[in-house]
Amino acid sequence: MVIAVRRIIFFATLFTIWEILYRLNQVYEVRSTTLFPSPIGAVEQLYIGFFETGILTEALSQSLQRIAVGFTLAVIIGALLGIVLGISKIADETLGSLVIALQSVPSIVWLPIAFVLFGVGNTAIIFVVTLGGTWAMTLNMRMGIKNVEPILIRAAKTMGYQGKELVWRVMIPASIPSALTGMRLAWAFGWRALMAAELIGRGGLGRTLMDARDFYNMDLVIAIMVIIAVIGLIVEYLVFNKIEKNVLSRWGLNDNR
Amino acid sequence: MVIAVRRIIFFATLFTIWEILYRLNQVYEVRSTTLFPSPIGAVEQLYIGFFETGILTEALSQSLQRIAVGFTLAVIIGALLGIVLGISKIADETLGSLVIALQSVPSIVWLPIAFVLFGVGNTAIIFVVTLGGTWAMTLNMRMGIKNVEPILIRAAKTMGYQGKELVWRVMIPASIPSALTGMRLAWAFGWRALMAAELIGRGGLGRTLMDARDFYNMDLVIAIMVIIAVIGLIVEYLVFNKIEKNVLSRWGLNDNR
Amino acid sequence: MQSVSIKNVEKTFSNTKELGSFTVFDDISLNIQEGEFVSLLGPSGCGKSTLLNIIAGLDKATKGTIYVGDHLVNGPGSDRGVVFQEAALMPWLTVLDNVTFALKKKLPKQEAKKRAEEYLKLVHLSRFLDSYPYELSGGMKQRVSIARALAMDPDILLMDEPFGALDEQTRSMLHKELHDIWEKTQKTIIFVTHNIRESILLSDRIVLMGTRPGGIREVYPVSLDRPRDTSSTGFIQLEKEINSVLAKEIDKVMKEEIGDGYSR
Amino acid sequence: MQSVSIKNVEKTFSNTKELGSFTVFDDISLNIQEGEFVSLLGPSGCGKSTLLNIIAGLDKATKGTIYVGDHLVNGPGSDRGVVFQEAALMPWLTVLDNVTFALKKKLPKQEAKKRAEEYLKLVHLSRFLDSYPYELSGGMKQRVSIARALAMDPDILLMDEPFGALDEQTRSMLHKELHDIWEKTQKTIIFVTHNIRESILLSDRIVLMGTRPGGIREVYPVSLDRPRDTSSTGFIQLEKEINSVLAKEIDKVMKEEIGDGYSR
Amino acid sequence: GEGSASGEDVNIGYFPNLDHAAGIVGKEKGYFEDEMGDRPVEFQNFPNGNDFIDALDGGSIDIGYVGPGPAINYYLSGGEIVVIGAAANGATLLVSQEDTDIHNIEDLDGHAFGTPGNGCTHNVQLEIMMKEEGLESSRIGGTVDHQSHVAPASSVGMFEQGELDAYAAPEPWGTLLEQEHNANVISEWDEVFLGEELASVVLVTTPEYLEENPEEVDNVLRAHKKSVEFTQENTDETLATVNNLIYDLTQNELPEEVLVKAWDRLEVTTETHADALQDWATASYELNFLEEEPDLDGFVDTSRLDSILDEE
Ligand SMILES: Nc1ncnc2c1ncn2[C@@H]1O[C@H](COP(=O)(O)OP(=O)(O)OP(=O)(O)O)[C@@H](O)[C@H]1O
Ligand SMILES: Nc1ncnc2c1ncn2[C@@H]1O[C@H](COP(=O)(O)OP(=O)(O)OP(=O)(O)O)[C@@H](O)[C@H]1O
Ligand SMILES: [Mg+2]
Ligand SMILES: [Mg+2]
Repeated sequence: MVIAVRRIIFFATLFTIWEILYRLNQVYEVRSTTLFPSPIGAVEQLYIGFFETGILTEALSQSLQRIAVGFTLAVIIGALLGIVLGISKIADETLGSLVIALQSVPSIVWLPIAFVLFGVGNTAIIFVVTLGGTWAMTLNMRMGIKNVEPILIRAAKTMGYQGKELVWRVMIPASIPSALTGMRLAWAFGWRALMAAELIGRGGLGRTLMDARDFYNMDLVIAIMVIIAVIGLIVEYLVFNKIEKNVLSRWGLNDNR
Repeated sequence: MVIAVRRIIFFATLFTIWEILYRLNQVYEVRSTTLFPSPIGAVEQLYIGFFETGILTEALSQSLQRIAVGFTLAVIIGALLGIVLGISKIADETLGSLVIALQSVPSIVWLPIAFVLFGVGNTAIIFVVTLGGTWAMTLNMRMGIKNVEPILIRAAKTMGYQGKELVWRVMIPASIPSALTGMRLAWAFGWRALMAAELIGRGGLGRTLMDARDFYNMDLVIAIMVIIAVIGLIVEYLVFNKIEKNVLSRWGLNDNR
Repeated sequence: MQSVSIKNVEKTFSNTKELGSFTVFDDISLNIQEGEFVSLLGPSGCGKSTLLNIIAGLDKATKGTIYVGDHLVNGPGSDRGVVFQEAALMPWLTVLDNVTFALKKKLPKQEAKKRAEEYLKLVHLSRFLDSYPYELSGGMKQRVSIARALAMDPDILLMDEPFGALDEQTRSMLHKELHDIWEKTQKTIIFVTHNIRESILLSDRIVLMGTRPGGIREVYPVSLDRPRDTSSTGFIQLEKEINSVLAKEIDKVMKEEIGDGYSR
Repeated sequence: MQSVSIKNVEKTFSNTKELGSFTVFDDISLNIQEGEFVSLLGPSGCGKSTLLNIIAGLDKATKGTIYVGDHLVNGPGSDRGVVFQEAALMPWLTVLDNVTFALKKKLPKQEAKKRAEEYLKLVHLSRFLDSYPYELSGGMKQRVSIARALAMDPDILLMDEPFGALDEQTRSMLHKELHDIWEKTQKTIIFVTHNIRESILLSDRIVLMGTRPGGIREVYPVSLDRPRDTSSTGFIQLEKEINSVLAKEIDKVMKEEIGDGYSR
Repeated sequence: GEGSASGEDVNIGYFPNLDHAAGIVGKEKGYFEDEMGDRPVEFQNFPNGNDFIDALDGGSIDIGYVGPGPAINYYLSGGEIVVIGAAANGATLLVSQEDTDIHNIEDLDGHAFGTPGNGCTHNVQLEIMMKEEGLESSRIGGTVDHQSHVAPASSVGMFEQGELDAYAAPEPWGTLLEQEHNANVISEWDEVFLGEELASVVLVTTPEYLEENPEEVDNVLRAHKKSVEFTQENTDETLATVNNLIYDLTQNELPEEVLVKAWDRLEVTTETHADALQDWATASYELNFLEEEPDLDGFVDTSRLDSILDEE
C-alpha cells in the first residue's frame, strides 16, 4: 500500500510539473508550441482513442498480439542462445561473434531483410520484434550461466546431473536474476522494434504513432507512449517484479544496501 | 590463434552460403531480386564508399563521434541510475517505475521530444543515443548491485566502508559481470538509436543508410551493416572481451561448463 | 580498549514464511569487560553468529541494546573487527589486496602493504600474496580472513569459529599468536567456537548458549593460570562440566526431533 | 561396493599467473579397499581437497590415473557421493528440496521425499525442512550437506571436513551414525579431516599428507578395536605419533615463511 | 493470406494525404468496390514511399498510389513497376523560414535546406533550380547545406525553432508552413521545375500484375477516373473526406483554410506527362543522384487508362 501511494504521488507530481511547463511554454513560447505536448491533452486523446474513435483500441489489440508472440519467441530463442554461448567455448567464439556483430544492427535494417524473407506482413513484423528482443536476453542469459557458482555445478555433477538436466536444474535456476533482467530488456526492446516495424503500414500502435507525428498530434504521440508505459508497468508488476521478489527473498538478497 | 582461425572459417562460411543463396535467387527468383542483397556487392560498396566517393569515410567518422559520446554518457548515467535503484528501495519504487515505463519508448518517439528540448542537431542525436543505451545499463547495473553477496558488503562495513566508498569499492567491483553485459547492450542499443536518430539528415551512417534505401541500393545497406558489425567486433575484442576474460579468470569462473 | 555490554537483547526473524516468525533468543544480557577474552559455546543453530553480528552492528536486535564503551551500537564500525564464519574475501582482490583493503581506511598505502604482508606471514601465506581467493584452499581462505582482522587492529575482535578449518598444528600456533596479541594490546575478544578445549585454553570466561528456546545457559569463569595446560586437572574438570551441560542441550534437541514433541 | 586405486597422480595448476605453474603434489599412489574407511590428514593447503576432487572426477589429474573398481575415472558420477568443504547448497531450493534434488535421479518423488526427511531428522533439522539456505547457520548448512550425501547412498563417500563446523556433541553423535551406516552398508569412505582424534576414531587407515612438496608422508593402519576408546593407550599413542609428524610438517612451512629460505 | 497478392483480393495502397485525394475519395465512396463487382478490395495506407515499394515488391499490394520519385528510383534499380496513370500533378512548394532573408533560389547560398527524402521528387526539383542559379548542394560539394530526411512533420518544428532555413515541401505542408508559421514562399508550385506538369502522385502496379489481371487493372482505372472527376467537381466534400481520414488515423485535423489553399497548389487529374517524368529523371541524373543516364522507356504505360478515358 505504501509503495502504491508513493508511486502515485511520484507520477502525479511529474504529471503536474509537465502540465505547468506546457502552460508556461504556451505563454512564453520558449520551445515550439506545436510540438510541445500537454499531459492533459494526452489524457483527452486517450479517451477519444479508446471510447470515441476506437483507433487506439484496435491498434493496441494488434500491437499486443505481435509483442506477445515476438517477446515469447525472443525470450525462448535468446535464452537458448545464451545458454549455448555460456556453456560452449567454441559456440561463444564463433556464433558469439555473430551475435555481437548482429546486435547493433538496427530494426530499420532488419525490416527490408524481413520483407525479403517473409513478405510484408505480420510474420515480418514479428521477426523484427523477435530480433529486437533476442540479443538482450541472449547476453544476459550468457552472463548468468557464466556466473553460476562453480561449486553448485560441481555438486550437481556428483549427484548424477549432466548435460540438459544440469542446465535445466542448476544453471537456469542459478541464472534467474540475470535472465530476469534479460526478459525486462527483451520486453523493452521488443516494443521499440515493434514501433519501428509497424510503420510499414499494417496497423498497430507504431503506425498510429507515426501518423500522429506526421500530422502534429503530439498529444496522441504522448498518449501512445503512455499506453506503452502503462502496459510495461502492468507486466512489470504482475510478472517481473513478482518473480524478482520471490527469487531475491529466497536467495536472501532482499536487504542488500 | 586457433580462436581467430575458427572465427574466420565461421564467417567465411556464412559469406559463401549467403552469396550462393543470392545467386540462386537471381536465377530462380524465389524472392525479390531487387531487394535481395549480395555480400560481394556489399564488399564492392564498401570499397567504393571508402576509397572512391569517400561518403562512408565521412559518415563513419561522424557516427563514431556521436556513438562515442552517447555510449559514454549512457554507461555513466545508466550505471549511476542502476546503483541508485539497486541501493535505495524508495528510488526503486518510484524512479524505478519511471525507468521501466520509459525504457519501452522507442527512439522515434524520443526524437521529436529531443528536437523540442535541444533543437535539431548533434545534441538531440546524442540525447537519443544516450537514451537508447541507458536503460540496458541501468537494469543490468541494478541487478548486479542487488546480487552482490551480502556477506561481502557486511565484511566491508565492519572495515569502516560505508556510503559512496562501499558502493565504489565493493558493490561496483562485485557487479562487474553484470555491468559488462549492460555495457555490451548499451553499445548495441546506442547504435540502433543512432541509426534512427541520424535519419533526420544531419549526416552519419544512419543518413547514408536511409539514402541507400531510397535508391534501393541494398548492397550499400548491407555494407553499412557490416561496418557497424565490424566496429562492434573490434570494440568487443579490444574492450569488453578483455575485461570479461580478466574478471572471469580472477573470479575463477573460467571453466563453467 | 572498550567494554561491551549486552542488555536484554532479543532477535526474531520475521521474514521466514515457513516458521512464521522465528525467535533465536529472547533475553540475552552480558557484560564484557575491557580487555576480557570471552568465548561463546553452544550447539549449532543456537544463535552464536547472530549475537556476534548484532554486536558487530550488522544485524539489528529486535529488542534490547548493545553498548560498546559508552556508545550505543547502531551500525558497524571499524572499532569492532570481525572474522566471519565464512571467509568473506573479495573475489576480485588478491590475498594481499584483501588484507590491505581493510587497512586503507586507516593507514597510508605503503604502510598498509607492509602490515598486510607481516600478518600474512604470520598465517604462513607469504607465498600466496598474489593469489586470488578461488585459488586458495578452505583453510588458506580462513587464514587470510584472520590475518585481515588482526591487521586491522580493532579495539574489539569478534571471531566466529576462526580456526574451524585449520589443522591442529596451525591452530595451536595461532592460539599462541592470538594470545600474545591479546596480552600485548589488551583487546576485548569475543570468540565463537565449537571446541571446548580451545575455549578453556584461551578465555577468561566461557558463555554457554542453548537452543529451543535460545539463550545463555551458563557462564563459566576460567581461573586457571596461563599458559594453560590441557592436561591439568582443573582443565579436564572444566572440560567435563561444560561437556555434560552441552550434551544435555543436544539431548533435548534430539528428543524433540525423534520423539513426539514435534510432528509435521 | 567399490575399491579406489590412485596411481601416480600429479596435480599442477598452470593458470596461476603469480606462481607460474603450481604443483600441489606430484606422485600420489594409494589403494583403498572395498569397504575401507580411510582418513586424509595434513596441513592446510597440502592438497586434500584437490585429491578428493580428482577422485570425485571433478578435477582432472595432470598425470596418473584413478580407478573405481575396474572403471577409469574420467568424470563425476553418482556412485561417488561428495560432502564438500563448503556446504554447496542450491540457494533456490529449500532444505528438503536440496536433499531430494540429489535423490530425484534415483528414486520416485514420494520415496525421495520420505528418505530426505529421514536423513534430515538424523541431522536434527526436521524443523527447518522448508527453510532456505540463507536462513541457516553455518553448522546447519553443513548438516544439510551431510544428510544429502548420506541419503544418496553412494558406493563411495568422499567427505571433505564434513564435521568441521559442528559442536562436539553433534559431531560425536554423527560419528556414531556414520560408523553405523558404514558398518551396515560397507561403503568405501574417504574422509578428510583436521581432527586427529576423529580420524583415529573412525578409520581403518590414516593417510598423512605433507606440503612443499606435496605428497603422502605416512600411512598409519589403525588396528584398534571398535568402538574405540579415546583414552586407551593405543589411541593416545597413535595420536601423539601423528601429531609429532604433522608438527614437523608445519615447522618446515614455518621455517620457510620466517627464515631465509624464501624471499620476495 | 497476408503478404501475398494471390487469390481473390485486390490490394490497393495509398497515402493519407491531400494529393492522394483521388484514391481516398474512391475508397470512401466505394467506387473501387462498385467497379470490382464481387471481388473484394483491400486498402492499405502507407507513411512513405519506401514502405509502399517494399509492399509492392513483396506482393502485399497489387496496385496503388505513390509519388513518382520512389517509383522511378525503384524502376531504375531494376524493380518491376509500371505507371498506369497519373493521380495528381504539382503540389511542390519551396518555402523558407520567416526570419531568413531567403526569397529567391539564389538566396539559399550558405544556408540549409531540407527535403523529405534524399533524391525525392521535391529534392530534385529544388536542386535543379539551384543548379540553374549556379548553386550546389553540400551533398556534391556545394555551398548549400542539405538535410535529406526532414519529414514534413519535423519541418514545422524546425521552422518554429529556426533550425532549418528552407524546405522543399509537399502539399499541404508547404501551405501549412506558409499560413501557420509565416514561411516565405520562394517558389510557387507552378513555378518550380516542371511545375504543373510533374506528377505528384501516380498510379502504379507491377508489369506481372498488369499482364495477368488486365480486367482488375481496368476496373481500378475506371474507379480512379470516377474519383478524379468527383474531386474535380466537389472540392468541399473532397477536402472533408481527406480531413476525416486524417482524423480517423490521428485524431487530429488540418486547419480547413490550409487545405483549401493547398488544394489550389495541386491538380487532381488523370493527365499523365510521361516526358515530365523522363525530364525529372534526367535532372536527377544531372544532380548525381543517379549513376547512369536514366531511360524510362517502358516505365509509363497509360494505354489502358487512355482507352478507358476514350470510352465515353
Ligand atoms: N536470515 C535468517 N532468517 C531466518 N532465520 C535465520 C536467519 N539467519 C539465521 N537464522 C536462524 O537463526 C538461528 C541461529 O543462527 P546462527 O547462525 O546464529 O547459529 P550459530 O549459533 O552460529 O550456529 P552454528 O554453530 O551452526 O554456526 C538458526 O536457527 C537459523 O536458522
Ligand atoms: N584453482 C586453483 N588454482 C591454483 N591453485 C589452486 C587452485 N585450487 C587449489 N589450489 C592450490 O592447491 C593447493 C591445495 O589446495 P586444497 O584445497 O587441496 O588444500 P587442502 O589440503 O584441502 O587444504 P585445507 O585443509 O585448507 O582445505 C593450495 O595451495 C591451493 O593454493
Ligand atoms: Mg555460526
Ligand atoms: Mg580443503
